[in-house]
Amino acid sequence: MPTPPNPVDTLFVLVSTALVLLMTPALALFYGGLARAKNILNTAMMSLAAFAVVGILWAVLGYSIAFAPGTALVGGFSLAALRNIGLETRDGTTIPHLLYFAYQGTFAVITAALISGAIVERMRFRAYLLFIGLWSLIVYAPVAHWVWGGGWLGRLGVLDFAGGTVVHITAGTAALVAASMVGPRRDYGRQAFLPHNVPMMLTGAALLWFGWVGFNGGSALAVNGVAVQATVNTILAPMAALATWLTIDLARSGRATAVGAGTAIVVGLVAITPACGFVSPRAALAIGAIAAIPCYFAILKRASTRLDDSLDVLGAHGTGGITGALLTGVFASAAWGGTDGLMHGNAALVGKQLLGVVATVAWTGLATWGILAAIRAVMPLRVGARDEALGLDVCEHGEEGYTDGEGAILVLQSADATPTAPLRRSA
Amino acid sequence: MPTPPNPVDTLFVLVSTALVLLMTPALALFYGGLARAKNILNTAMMSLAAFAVVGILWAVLGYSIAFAPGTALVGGFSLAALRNIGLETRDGTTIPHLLYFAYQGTFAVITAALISGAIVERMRFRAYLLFIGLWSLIVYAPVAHWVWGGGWLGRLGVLDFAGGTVVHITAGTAALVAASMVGPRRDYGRQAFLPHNVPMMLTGAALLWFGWVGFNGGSALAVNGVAVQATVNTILAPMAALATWLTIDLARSGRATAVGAGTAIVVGLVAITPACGFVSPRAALAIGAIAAIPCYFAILKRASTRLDDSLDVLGAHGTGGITGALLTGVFASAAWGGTDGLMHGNAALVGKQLLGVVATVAWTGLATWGILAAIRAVMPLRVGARDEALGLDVCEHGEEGYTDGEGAILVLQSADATPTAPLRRSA
Amino acid sequence: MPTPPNPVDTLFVLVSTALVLLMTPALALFYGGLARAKNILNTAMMSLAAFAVVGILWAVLGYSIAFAPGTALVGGFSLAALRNIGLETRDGTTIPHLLYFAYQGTFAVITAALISGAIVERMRFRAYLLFIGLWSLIVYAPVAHWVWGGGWLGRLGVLDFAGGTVVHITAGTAALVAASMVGPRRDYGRQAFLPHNVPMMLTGAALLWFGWVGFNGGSALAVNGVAVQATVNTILAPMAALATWLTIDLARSGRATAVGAGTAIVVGLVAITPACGFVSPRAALAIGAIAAIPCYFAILKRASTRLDDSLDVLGAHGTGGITGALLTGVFASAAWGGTDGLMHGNAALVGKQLLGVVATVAWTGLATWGILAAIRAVMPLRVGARDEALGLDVCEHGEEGYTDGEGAILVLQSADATPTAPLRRSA
Amino acid sequence: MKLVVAIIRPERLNAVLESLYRAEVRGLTVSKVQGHGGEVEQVENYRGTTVKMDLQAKVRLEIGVSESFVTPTVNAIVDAARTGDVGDGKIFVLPVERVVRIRTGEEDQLAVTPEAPAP
Amino acid sequence: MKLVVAIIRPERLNAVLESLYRAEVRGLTVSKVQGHGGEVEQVENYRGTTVKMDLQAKVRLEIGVSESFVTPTVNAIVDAARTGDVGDGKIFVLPVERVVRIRTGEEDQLAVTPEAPAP
Amino acid sequence: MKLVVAIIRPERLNAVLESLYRAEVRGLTVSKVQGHGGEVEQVENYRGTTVKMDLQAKVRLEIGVSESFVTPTVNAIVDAARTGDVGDGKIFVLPVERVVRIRTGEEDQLAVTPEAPAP
Ligand SMILES: Nc1ncnc2c1ncn2[C@@H]1O[C@H](COP(=O)(O)OP(=O)(O)O)[C@@H](O)[C@H]1O
Ligand SMILES: Nc1ncnc2c1ncn2[C@@H]1O[C@H](COP(=O)(O)OP(=O)(O)O)[C@@H](O)[C@H]1O
Ligand SMILES: Nc1ncnc2c1ncn2[C@@H]1O[C@H](COP(=O)(O)OP(=O)(O)O)[C@@H](O)[C@H]1O
Repeated sequence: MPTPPNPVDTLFVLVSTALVLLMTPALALFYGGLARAKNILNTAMMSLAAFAVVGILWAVLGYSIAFAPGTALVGGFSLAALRNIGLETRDGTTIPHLLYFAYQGTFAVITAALISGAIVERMRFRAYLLFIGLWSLIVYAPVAHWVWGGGWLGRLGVLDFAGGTVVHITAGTAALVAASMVGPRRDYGRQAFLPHNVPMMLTGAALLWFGWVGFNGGSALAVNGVAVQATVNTILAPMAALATWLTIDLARSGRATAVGAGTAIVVGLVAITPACGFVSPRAALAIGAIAAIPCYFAILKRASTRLDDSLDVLGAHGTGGITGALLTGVFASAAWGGTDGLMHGNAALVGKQLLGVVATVAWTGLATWGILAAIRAVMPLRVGARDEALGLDVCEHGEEGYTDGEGAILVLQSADATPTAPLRRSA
Repeated sequence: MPTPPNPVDTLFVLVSTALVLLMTPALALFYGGLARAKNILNTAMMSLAAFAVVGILWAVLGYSIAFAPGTALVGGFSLAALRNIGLETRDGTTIPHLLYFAYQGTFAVITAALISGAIVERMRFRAYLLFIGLWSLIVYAPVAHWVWGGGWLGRLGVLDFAGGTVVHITAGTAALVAASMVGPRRDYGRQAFLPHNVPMMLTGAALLWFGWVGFNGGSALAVNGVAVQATVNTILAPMAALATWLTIDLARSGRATAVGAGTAIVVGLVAITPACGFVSPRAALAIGAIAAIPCYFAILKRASTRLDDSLDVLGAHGTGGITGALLTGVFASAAWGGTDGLMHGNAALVGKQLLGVVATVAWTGLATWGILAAIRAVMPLRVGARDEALGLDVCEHGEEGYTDGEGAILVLQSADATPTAPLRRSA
Repeated sequence: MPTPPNPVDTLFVLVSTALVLLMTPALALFYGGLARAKNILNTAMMSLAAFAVVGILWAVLGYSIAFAPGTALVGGFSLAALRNIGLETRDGTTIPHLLYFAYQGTFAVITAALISGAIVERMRFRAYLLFIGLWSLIVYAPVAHWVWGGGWLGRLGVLDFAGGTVVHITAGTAALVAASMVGPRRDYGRQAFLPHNVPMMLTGAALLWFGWVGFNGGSALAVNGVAVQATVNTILAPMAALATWLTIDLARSGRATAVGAGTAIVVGLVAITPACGFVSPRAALAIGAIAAIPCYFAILKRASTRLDDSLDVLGAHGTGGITGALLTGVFASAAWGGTDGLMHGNAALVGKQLLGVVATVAWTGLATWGILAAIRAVMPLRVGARDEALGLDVCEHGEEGYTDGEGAILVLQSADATPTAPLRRSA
Repeated sequence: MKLVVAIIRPERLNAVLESLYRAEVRGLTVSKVQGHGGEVEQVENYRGTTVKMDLQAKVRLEIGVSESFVTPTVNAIVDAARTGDVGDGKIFVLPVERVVRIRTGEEDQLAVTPEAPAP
Repeated sequence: MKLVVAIIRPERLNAVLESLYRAEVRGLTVSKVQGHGGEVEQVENYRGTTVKMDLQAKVRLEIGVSESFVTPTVNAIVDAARTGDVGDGKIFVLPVERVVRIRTGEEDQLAVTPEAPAP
Repeated sequence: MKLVVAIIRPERLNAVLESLYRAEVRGLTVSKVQGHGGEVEQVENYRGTTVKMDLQAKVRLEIGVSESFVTPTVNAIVDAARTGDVGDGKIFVLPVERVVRIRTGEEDQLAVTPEAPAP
């Protein structure tokens, strides 16, 4: 540990860690607002529980798989269980190793939480907990290793500044597989499932944007030009995506939807994630504006299929992530910290990016299928029909999101917590 | 580019940019909570759409008008379309030019969004989009040039640390004009329009306060004594304004209102904005405490007039901004980074401040009137009476903020998105 | 003032101040979501009003009592009314004195607000304002002096990194006393009082966590290893507490509650607060995981007693704070910035920690009782039975949290604000 | 003794309450309902999901009146609630066998006799 | 066969449900309503806007009972809902021509015969 | 002239509306209610507080029909609302003395005569 950590860079990543930490609850609001009221708590808990499951597993094993020295495919065990992670500078950075570990941990948590949007309102909570735990070790950590941990994609020169591939393409692909295997909600395609609270969803989108400054900017790991560029690009791209989305909305139906606006902000953020440290601000505007188009129509189309990817994780994160990865190959520029891409004469980069996409989709798809098939072998993946009709908040969490307590009879709590005689009614 | 950017200052402004970015969605919550449930999405979208319209125009032209070298009245075109804006240090600062551009952009966005409070619940969304786009180029950018961009007010020595004049007086004045030209809501003065969700409004106020640390503190553009003083003043003034407001409430009716508390926080923030880098912490307490009084009574009075400035933009931002600008002239002190003001023997500063106020009100009033008159010539400014009764969420955005989906019949989506045959009912 | 402030440390504490500032509104959401809809504004205002009352008193006197040189029990008056607090470096730190004052002020505000959870839904608002004002001067400021201001507990070597004792044990103890003296809600124990909005409570918990990074990390007052360690521990402990809580929930009833999840996050944060700068990340996981257990059962048990500590301030902050203080004595390690504790062979530290707990509980209990007894001598502590049934929002604040305005008749406002003739009905 | 049940537009509640007040009808109970009739449906879009809203927000009034008050009550409602567009709503008059005022236990006529308006 | 419709204070719902339970009345339906009667109005302020709240939160019970149960039901409600202050509410007893239990298709008496309480 | 009042499960509303549509019943009014019957109670936990939920979410339909429509309406509801589990709900048929269409002032038969469905 010859060089002590740089205080400015350390502070930057420290603040960024707090910002990314906030993104998982922000996602709970984003997804929760889109769910129905009877499933709001289940939806929110699917995000929040990732802190407990994925967060702890990250410390125990995930971080080591992703970032310990190992093979081109997977890291070793030298960093498992917080071993060898202290306050000394991490190699290749100017910040303490412990901080790098925590910063990366917040990424692992939110990536797993992202998938939940595909299977809300019917998946059993226990099966879900098991699923994201395994998934974070078997899919997330290895792919993070491939790209950022010294693995084969990184070595090959595939560009992914802040996780377009590692985070969004994996989550989007897993969403596709999970939605297929868990199956559509009862009455999907016959009944409309409408967002119970659009302002909640917009609040989530706003907090996601705010946190994403730490996600993308912080990925520079130092306060330098790249950090500034990544941050500004993270502000510009969603503005452009929003402008495109509202324009399509107004052109198609004359009405600018708010759910569309919240979606557009996220899509712009997803698309700029792999590119933000490699492209110019003008390119960021272009990427945001362009990426909104495939996402808009992917989401539109999906609703008429049998794929009940309920909150459109595939449409927003999968499509946005892939578009962003490919556009990184188009717009990346050596002058802005990247490798020159198609626009600067190097079409090969697009090929590399495509390879990254294909490899990630393939492994994620296969492994996600395997994990869910294994879980299905030991427990049902979804709740019963009656519970689904009643709502998962009551049946899986024993609570209601919103209640005025009318008709609630207080039950005297005996020592062992078995509900006994009702004491009296409550209104 | 001889001097590279200072990393600490860069990090400070980077974080401040994220904080100010959050203020526009915070405003969406603040305003949204005060609106009626049937207009919540419209109200929120009026804030959020500023990201798309004003944000993009800022990059295209607004920044150049405000900050490129030009005349005393308006900047030139040398910085249009992101030209000449890179990662090198911006003259007169220690931070990258690109970051300065983005930081200022977040100010432009929220200023336009502030105006929407005057015309919610009846203005056509398209007319609004056009309005704020033009307004940001014709009013905001020039006034920003006058004060901060090398224009005549700044040269004259008018003090406006973080935008009391540029942001709040312009928004308040535009609100007055827009409310008059768009006209009152149907049944205004006969029917009560009550806030549909006061906790939402309070959440917005809290996030505004949080973001305002970046707005005021960040305006120092460097981590120094002024930044600290501006930040602490931004914490003290709202406390004092809150104390005054609650005292008046309790004295008048014995009941401390929550809407009043949320308003008081914003009023304290507005009033300290022009002063925070020029006055002592004690003066900040005084400014917060004093400014609450005219705002309290301006808002109280307004409701009994025919001016349907629906969410009291004039009362809070106009009155607060003017009071703050004048009190800056009173309390500013050379010992705390300003020019000495009235309290330190220099009455002339109050005169200068007054000149700044008058000039800004005059230009903003005239130009806002012109813009709206021009738009009115080509399209109606407000929705029809039936749409207004139904609520703008359904008619302008095709959505409801809160719904349980009862009675919603799913419509099969054909390729061209024209709703076709209903598939089945939904409950 | 020989050494100027360090810019990096200054920026760190500046950002931390903003983060802790946000915690009080976050608490308003956390508590507000747990209250009933008819008391949401009262509950939120009890948190927000602390800004006005405690915030101002902190500037006037509290800071001086806590941090001015004085005796082992209480500080002097040399820093009262913002005297001698400028932009020069504060002794023993590398940041401006004014910033230190403001940072500490945000702690004073939230500590008082924490108590309100014990007496919501029935305490008179005026009595509450008086109570927290006096309490912040008589309890909070002296105890802060004992631990951080040069007082006897600090000199003795009692460890409290970020306020487990000063903030959470004082608040928890005061909650116990206040709940007893104000008395239970009418029908408590016969009727169920259910949370009206669990997503609001979860949002509050998330924002508390986010802000707590500034609370705990910022308490290092400098960007160094301790700050990083404190921050990472503040992320790890709640994850572990959450994992424990969900496990107990699932084991007991098969259902993982969301209210439990929100509570677990706060409990993990409370427990790590005194320890975070003195223990290893592994110990942080252990502290979070262990502390969840006594808190879980304390909260479970409390509901079957006559103590209507309505939102379980004692169970979460008292129990969590005491457990954290004692576990600090167990896990603290010289290698991680603390004194060696029990696990490193020094059982004496547990004794010291216990002494700190006992002294704090004793003084807080006694003084809180005295303050409330004195207030009760001059005014009733709680609202009348009819007002309690109607809800405190209407009777104490003259507002409803959520309303659609049906049946609201607009009253013409005369100049002196006495409601006069109704103008017309409103729907 | 009759129970007058009226379904009206929410935006007319204001006017109807006033009109009933002028007709000296005092006690009444209001609830939020959703109605389906001949109204034009509104279309909404949420991402890819397009729905027709089949139920419109309405308000339901329930007013217990003595025989002599039935016609004035119905007229007061019709006058104030009518806009002339489809969707104005319906009024049903139901027979009532017994009315009790809970506070006093008074029955029938006495229980619904108009009282003085609130101070 | 009768339908007993009662408007009561929300804070008495608790007691009324208990009282009905003791009177062996099992099935019932509850809804949130707003009432206007002789109650004192409450004044609220939102910034410059002052309003009188003309409608108070109430709860509406709807209970189908056979003839012999009408009086016990009414009494059970009156006993538990009365506070003696203005605003306690009203009970209306309406004639019913037919009752159907959806689950079984049973009609009339059978459909509302008290059942055993839920386990 | 009759008023058909039906209490059904919220998740059957969909099907019932369709079924009524097929039976050519056009106008109706829907409201959210909570019901208590023989249903199994659900237990919930909030921190230390354990409660049994005594009231279940239900939907109430109110449909004014002419005599000849009573039986088709009741049948349409029963068919679509039945699941066979306890809690399916009840239908009450009440006599109506007068019906008024607010828009036109038309009375009785005319006011509830089925109209053409919305375009
Ligand atoms: N037969 C009916 N039974 C119950 N409610 C009805 C009936 N017909 C109409 N309504 C209610 O009246 C509202 C307006 O009725 P509609 O037939 O659309 O208008 P109009 O009476 O102007 O022709 C409906 O939304 C519904 O709430
Ligand atoms: N004639 C009526 N028709 C329908 N509901 C009524 C009628 N009169 C009173 N109510 C309901 O009963 C509630 C209490 O009635 P009110 O007359 O104020 O009290 P009291 O019966 O104690 O005199 C009202 O808020 C309203 O909901
Ligand atoms: N006597 C009644 N009066 C009013 N509503 C009733 C009555 N009995 C049942 N209900 C309503 O019907 C619902 C289902 O009734 P329940 O008796 O549980 O089912 P079932 O009819 O299948 O035996 C209840 O939740 C309640 O809303």
